[in-house]
Amino acid sequence: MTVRLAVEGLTIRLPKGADREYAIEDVSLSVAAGEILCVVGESGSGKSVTASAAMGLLAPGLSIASGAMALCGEDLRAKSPEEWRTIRGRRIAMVFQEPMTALNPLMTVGAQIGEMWRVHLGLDARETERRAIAALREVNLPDPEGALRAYPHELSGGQRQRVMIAMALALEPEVLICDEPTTALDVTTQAQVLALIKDLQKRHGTAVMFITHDFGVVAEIADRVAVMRLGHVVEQGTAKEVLTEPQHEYTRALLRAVPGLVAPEPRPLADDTVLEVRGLTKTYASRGVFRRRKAVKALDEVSVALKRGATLAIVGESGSGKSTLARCVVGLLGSDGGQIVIGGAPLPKQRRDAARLVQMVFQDPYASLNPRRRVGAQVAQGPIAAGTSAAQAAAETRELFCTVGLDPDAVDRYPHEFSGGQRQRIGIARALAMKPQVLVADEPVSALDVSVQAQVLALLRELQERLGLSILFITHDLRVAAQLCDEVAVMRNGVVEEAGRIGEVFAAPRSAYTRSLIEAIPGRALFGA
Amino acid sequence: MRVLRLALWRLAASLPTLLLILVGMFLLLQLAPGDTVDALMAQMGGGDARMAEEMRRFYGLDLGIAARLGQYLMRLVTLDLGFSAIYGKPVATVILERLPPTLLLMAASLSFAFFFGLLFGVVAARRVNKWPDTLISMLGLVFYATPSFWFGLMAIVLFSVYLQWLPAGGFGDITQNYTGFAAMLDIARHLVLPTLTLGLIFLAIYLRIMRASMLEVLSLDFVRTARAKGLSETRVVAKHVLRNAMLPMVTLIGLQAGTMLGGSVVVESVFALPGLGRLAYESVVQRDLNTLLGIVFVSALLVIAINFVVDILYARLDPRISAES
Amino acid sequence: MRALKAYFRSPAALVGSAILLAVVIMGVGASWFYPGDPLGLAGRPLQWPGANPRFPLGTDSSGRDIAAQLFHGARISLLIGFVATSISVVIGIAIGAVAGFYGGVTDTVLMRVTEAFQTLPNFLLLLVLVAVFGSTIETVTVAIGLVSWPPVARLTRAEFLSLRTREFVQACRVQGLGDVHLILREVLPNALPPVIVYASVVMAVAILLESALAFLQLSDPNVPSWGNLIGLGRNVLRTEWYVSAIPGVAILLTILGVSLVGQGLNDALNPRIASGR
Amino acid sequence: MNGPSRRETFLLGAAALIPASAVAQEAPRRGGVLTVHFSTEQRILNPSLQASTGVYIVGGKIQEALVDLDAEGRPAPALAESWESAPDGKTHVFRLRRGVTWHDGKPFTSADVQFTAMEMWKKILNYGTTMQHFLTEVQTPDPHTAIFKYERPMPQGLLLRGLPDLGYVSPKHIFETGDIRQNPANTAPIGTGPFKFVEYERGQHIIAERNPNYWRNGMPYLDRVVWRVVTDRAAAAAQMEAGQLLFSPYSALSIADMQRLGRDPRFESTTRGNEGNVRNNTLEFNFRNPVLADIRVRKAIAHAINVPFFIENFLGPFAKPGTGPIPSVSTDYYPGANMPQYGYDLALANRLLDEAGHRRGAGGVRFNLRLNPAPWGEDIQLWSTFIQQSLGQAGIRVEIVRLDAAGFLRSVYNDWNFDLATGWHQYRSDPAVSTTVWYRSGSPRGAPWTNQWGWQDERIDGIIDNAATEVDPVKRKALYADFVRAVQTELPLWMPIEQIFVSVFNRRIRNAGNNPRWASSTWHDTWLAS
Repeated sequence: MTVRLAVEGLTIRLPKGADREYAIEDVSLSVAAGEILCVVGESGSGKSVTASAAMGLLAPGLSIASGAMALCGEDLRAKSPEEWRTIRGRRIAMVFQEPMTALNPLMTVGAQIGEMWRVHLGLDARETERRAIAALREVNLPDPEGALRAYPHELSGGQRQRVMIAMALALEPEVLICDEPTTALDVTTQAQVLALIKDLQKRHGTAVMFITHDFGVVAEIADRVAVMRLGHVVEQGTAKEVLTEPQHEYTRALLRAVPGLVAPEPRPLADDTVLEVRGLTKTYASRGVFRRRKAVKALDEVSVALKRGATLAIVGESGSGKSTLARCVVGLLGSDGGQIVIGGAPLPKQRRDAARLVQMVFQDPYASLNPRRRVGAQVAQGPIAAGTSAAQAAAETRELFCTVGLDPDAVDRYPHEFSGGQRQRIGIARALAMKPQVLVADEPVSALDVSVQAQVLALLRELQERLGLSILFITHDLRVAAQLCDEVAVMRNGVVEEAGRIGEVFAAPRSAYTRSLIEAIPGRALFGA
Repeated sequence: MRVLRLALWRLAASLPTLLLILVGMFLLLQLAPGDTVDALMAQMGGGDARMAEEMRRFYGLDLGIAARLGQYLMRLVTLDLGFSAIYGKPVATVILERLPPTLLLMAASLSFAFFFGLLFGVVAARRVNKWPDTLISMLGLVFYATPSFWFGLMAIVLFSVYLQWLPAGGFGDITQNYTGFAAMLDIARHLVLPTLTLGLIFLAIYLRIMRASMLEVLSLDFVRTARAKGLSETRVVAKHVLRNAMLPMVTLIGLQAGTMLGGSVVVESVFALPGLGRLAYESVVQRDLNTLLGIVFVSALLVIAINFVVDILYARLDPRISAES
Repeated sequence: MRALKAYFRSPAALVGSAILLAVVIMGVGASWFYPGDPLGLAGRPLQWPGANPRFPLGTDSSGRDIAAQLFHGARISLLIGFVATSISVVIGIAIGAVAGFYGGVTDTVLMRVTEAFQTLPNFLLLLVLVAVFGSTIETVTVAIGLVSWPPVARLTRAEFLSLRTREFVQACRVQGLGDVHLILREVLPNALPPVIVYASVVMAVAILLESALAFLQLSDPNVPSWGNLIGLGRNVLRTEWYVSAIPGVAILLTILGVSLVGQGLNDALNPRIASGR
Repeated sequence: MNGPSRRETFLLGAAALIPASAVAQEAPRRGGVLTVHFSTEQRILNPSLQASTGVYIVGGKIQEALVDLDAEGRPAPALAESWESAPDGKTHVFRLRRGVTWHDGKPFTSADVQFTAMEMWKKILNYGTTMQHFLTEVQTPDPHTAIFKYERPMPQGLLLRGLPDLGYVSPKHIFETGDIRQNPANTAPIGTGPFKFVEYERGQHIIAERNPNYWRNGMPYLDRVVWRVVTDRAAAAAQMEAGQLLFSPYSALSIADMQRLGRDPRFESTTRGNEGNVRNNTLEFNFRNPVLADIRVRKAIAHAINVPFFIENFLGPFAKPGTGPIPSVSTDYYPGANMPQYGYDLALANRLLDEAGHRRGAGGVRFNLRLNPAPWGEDIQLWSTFIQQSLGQAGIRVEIVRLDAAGFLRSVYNDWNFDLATGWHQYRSDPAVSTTVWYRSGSPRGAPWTNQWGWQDERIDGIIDNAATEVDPVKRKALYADFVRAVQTELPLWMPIEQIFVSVFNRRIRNAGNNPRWASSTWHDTWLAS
């Protein structure tokens, strides 16, 4: 096998004033023809910077301090911008993470793909179109002719990523760099896209450098793996070696943090139901005299029940209605039909009354705290509004900070002084401060790095034990659900597909949809057990 | 068909706004000291009280406010803007006579500001933080800070008084009976300075917006995609960035149509252009209620029309919009 | 603190602050530099700058010292700028906040009103207001404030619309906090930075509007406003053009200063743009 | 081309009209377009309905009056060839010119005069309604005789001096149907004059062309007259210099430009030809303010203002100190300068104010006054600023209240909401037409340019009434001298500056300014040098 892309001792300097001097330091990697190299690491590990450097598209401010890059033996660092232009797209292509924003919204798909042949080969319109259709067909896009005339917003995320892949492979590049290409996709779509990449790579013999943070994905497609941490490659080897016999402690920790799909032993559950959702219906309809939009049923007669002291997972892909359900339960959204009963009584309309019954932990640790107010005040304000004296609320807040594993003195700091995991702990403290009967957690760990995710999950588990919390846990990640929850309800298009004890559902799914979800989990072969 | 429906919808949606403006303006003007007859007396240079009283009766100023407002709105339904006391003609005629210079001036200024704003904005963004950017941004700031009437006056001093290149004012040289192309050329010569004067601040605004918008778009993912495709910078900018970056500018045109119309009051006054802005000023001073309300009506329609055109333009530029409606 | 440091790193902000400071010093120190009535008869009218050492910037067509008017005018321009801006920002924020926060019918009604104000050319409305309520400096200032709030309202509304669905606002709702708390404590502080930046635009526009009014001889003749001076100078433009030119430069510099400060604020409060990429 | 003999006959006549003018030596050139500065847009152009210079500038070329003024300012025949009056002053007979036709071809007759006098002058025309208030009928014994009958004696001098401005005739056949005010001929006038109306583009221009059937044979010389609407003074001056305008009447340019263009050999800035249009800058006191009702305060104010300084430095050569409400150019009624006058004496002013009990308070201020200046005329603005500056020195703080025309008239003449006001008093040939109404009590509220000051003096009212109906010119003059002495003593208002309107001509215009109201006159003998 010939080495296509080789990176030797690459060091990239960050602009002045950054938190460290180098984005990556002494990184050496190589990808050979017909090989997939997975570069894996958590946020800030420098994996994306490495990819950009290999494309010659470093962000302004970043500069290569030392090291070498070669494409099939040609020194890439010596290339002029003009030469780089002929290499990019033609010999090294790239697929980016966000399919929603990576395509020009104002250009048809056909025009964007066609540019590849027009610019690099100077082909005419007809030939370009012929090739574009073929390329779209190759990435299994339904109705390739129609897709050519479509604008990106008319395609789904998975379809757009297919378009991106078709575009990247248009000129049969020697090297394909994929920067987290499936992170933004639903799990079933992700499985399809991964399969597609692997398949195409096999067929074309492309050398693929695949950037990801997800060991599941690594297990799914990698031939070789490089693990990065804070700008350094800490471990490199074949997929099998790294995944099964990790040498570096960091790799081991990361692998440990990947949740398994098998649920722990079921706990005995109380009979008492603390939250009952009965036939809840929510329709998003558009208003306006002339503009008609289709009404979307986000929730269609949804009924679920949460037992006291238990954790109920609501799982499903995007658009399944799980977040709508969560928002209805805490009263942020009104419903169009059905009932929400907490502790035997309907959810009160008054915000202040509902606050004592149900609280919520939000998804985004950065957006869920007001950046301009001290975190302690944000936790204490709920109890104060409910009538607790300021002094007592302050004392309780400090206690809560201890409970969630934060320094009680941190109450006087501002959100930006905390890491993502710490902020999520503050979010949990804020919810607990109201001493609610039900805690709704809406994807509380999905925005976190895997190691932090494990810590937060551990905290939730501990709190659940200690405080006997009843939790409605919304997630798209079945493995996370399996680790934490007692029961599960699988949702799809606003309907509950199936529900039950989580171990039973995951071990023997009754619904085909549940089964497809489980099958789509990347790295199931490795981490399933 | 869809465009027509959109137009009707626009108009229907702006009817309450229009009504609000007209009624508000009508009531506001009732509070003004003095009425049309006072202004007429001033124009005549004298007259006695009996005459004034008769004139008030003649112009219907002896009726109550509610009655007059009712009358006005009733007439408006039949698209009758009424009769101008000061000009002695139907308001519609007066306004129609004054509309062309203003429309020409606005169109010229808008084109000037848009074209050069676009050009300078792109150049500045392409050379961000280098000397062309610094120079252009500086110029933009200075243009923005220049009071338009003052610029007009100084331009007159320089170009009309000292250099004698361009006429100091007016809409055309009527002593020469120009026709056809010569007449157009003559009007164009008269419009050079007013266009610059009115367009300057908008040039500055567009330039700034275009630069910021370019920088914004240049940082977007799809530009990275385009670069990763190996496109030349020129092609990246021309094919991918420009159209996206123009969207905020197009929006701005609609938002600032009213401001521009307001600016033409001053510019027309500086250059003695017989336009709508000047007419507005005169009818405020003359308390010519009908004419003023007519102008308000027409300029509101104009703003609505411009916004409508901008909407269509926007929809043409951005397929996401057309898909939505 | 962080923002302040970022602010003073921007050269635009430094230059702008320096210009504004100079104008402020002119305005505040006007009575000290030029005691006595700046509108009083100082000497023979229309003396060119430099022609008479007593009047370094010459005299206007009413025989008043242009330098004295320039200094006292700084005070007027800044006063009008600040007061009119405050009025329009307060109105704009109030309307924008309520409309953006509550949405629905409230939003529709308020936005119709805003739209009405925006559809009507603001200078036209200003003319009418001044014609109706007179042209004392107070009414002119209030009128300018009254015609320049709609963009502030729109901006505030847009910020509120995007902020009210943010998770931290929802978290407060879930905590049972009232709307007043949500608007004033949670959303407003976060919506404010762009509005503050925009206030510099409003201030520039306010100064320009007053000078345009004065130019049309519709502003208060009892105050030494720069616009008044330009308007007076118009009568002698062809020969004694300096009467108009000098205050025009003063307006230009002041607005330049305000804009630069605004840009500096923007750079400081909106770090995403600041890096320049 | 016309025969030389005919031209020579004209030249003799023209030479008689123009005293001491070298211009008259040249032979008039036919043709050419005279472009005229038109600074205030007019609602109507019919001088039978509206008496104002803005209308005369245009309408005066298209329509004609019964009587005109000759070069010396004496009444001269126009549409009326001759006139005689009964001794009691109640009957005035006008013999009308024969062979005159309207622009639409219809003959001009006494019926037109009768109709215009009764329906327009007496009912609608400003100032006309005052002058013709006691006109009872106009008899028309034949098509060329009009006999005016008055209820009270009408001095012939008053009538003849009034008619050049207030005696324009309109065609009866055009106006007799429908509402006179709404008649389209008001904006597209039809007359008997040397020029025929062509078009009026609002905001742009008015065009009139030569009337080939004009009754003065061979006239006019000009092909066209074009009035360009230029509201901006500076722009107008620029167009004068560029040759786009040839004539700017009635002080429509800025004072600076009028002086500047006067120094340019291409132009002439002059008061010549405007002797019939004199104005005073006024200072009006509101007697409802007790401070101003005190004559010591009024006198102090007058003494505190250095009028000669103001004229010298601000108005230049076109103005002179006024000596009273009847200006010095009014040869028939000017009583001379030996009337009570108020020279600049700041010390005296301060003393008078002290005496009146107005001691200086904080900041040296005795009391505050609001001053409403009329919004027309650059000189009014300068004058009001100068008043503010001057009174400030006497310890009176003046706040200028800036209002537009409608607001000014309403607040001063209707709402009486002012302390001081200043504007123009325009003298129109006879004090009874334009001047005494400023002083006569009993004017209904809301009538502009009348006594709305709250001032009342029965003796002066008596003089005014007697003078208006006094038929004997000598007695009349004496009565007006009494009037001036009285009002200069009591000072209900002050007219300290006398200004003749200024015309700026391009020197290509010949026979310019050859009568006292030239800008308003017919221009039948005006021609353009090449």
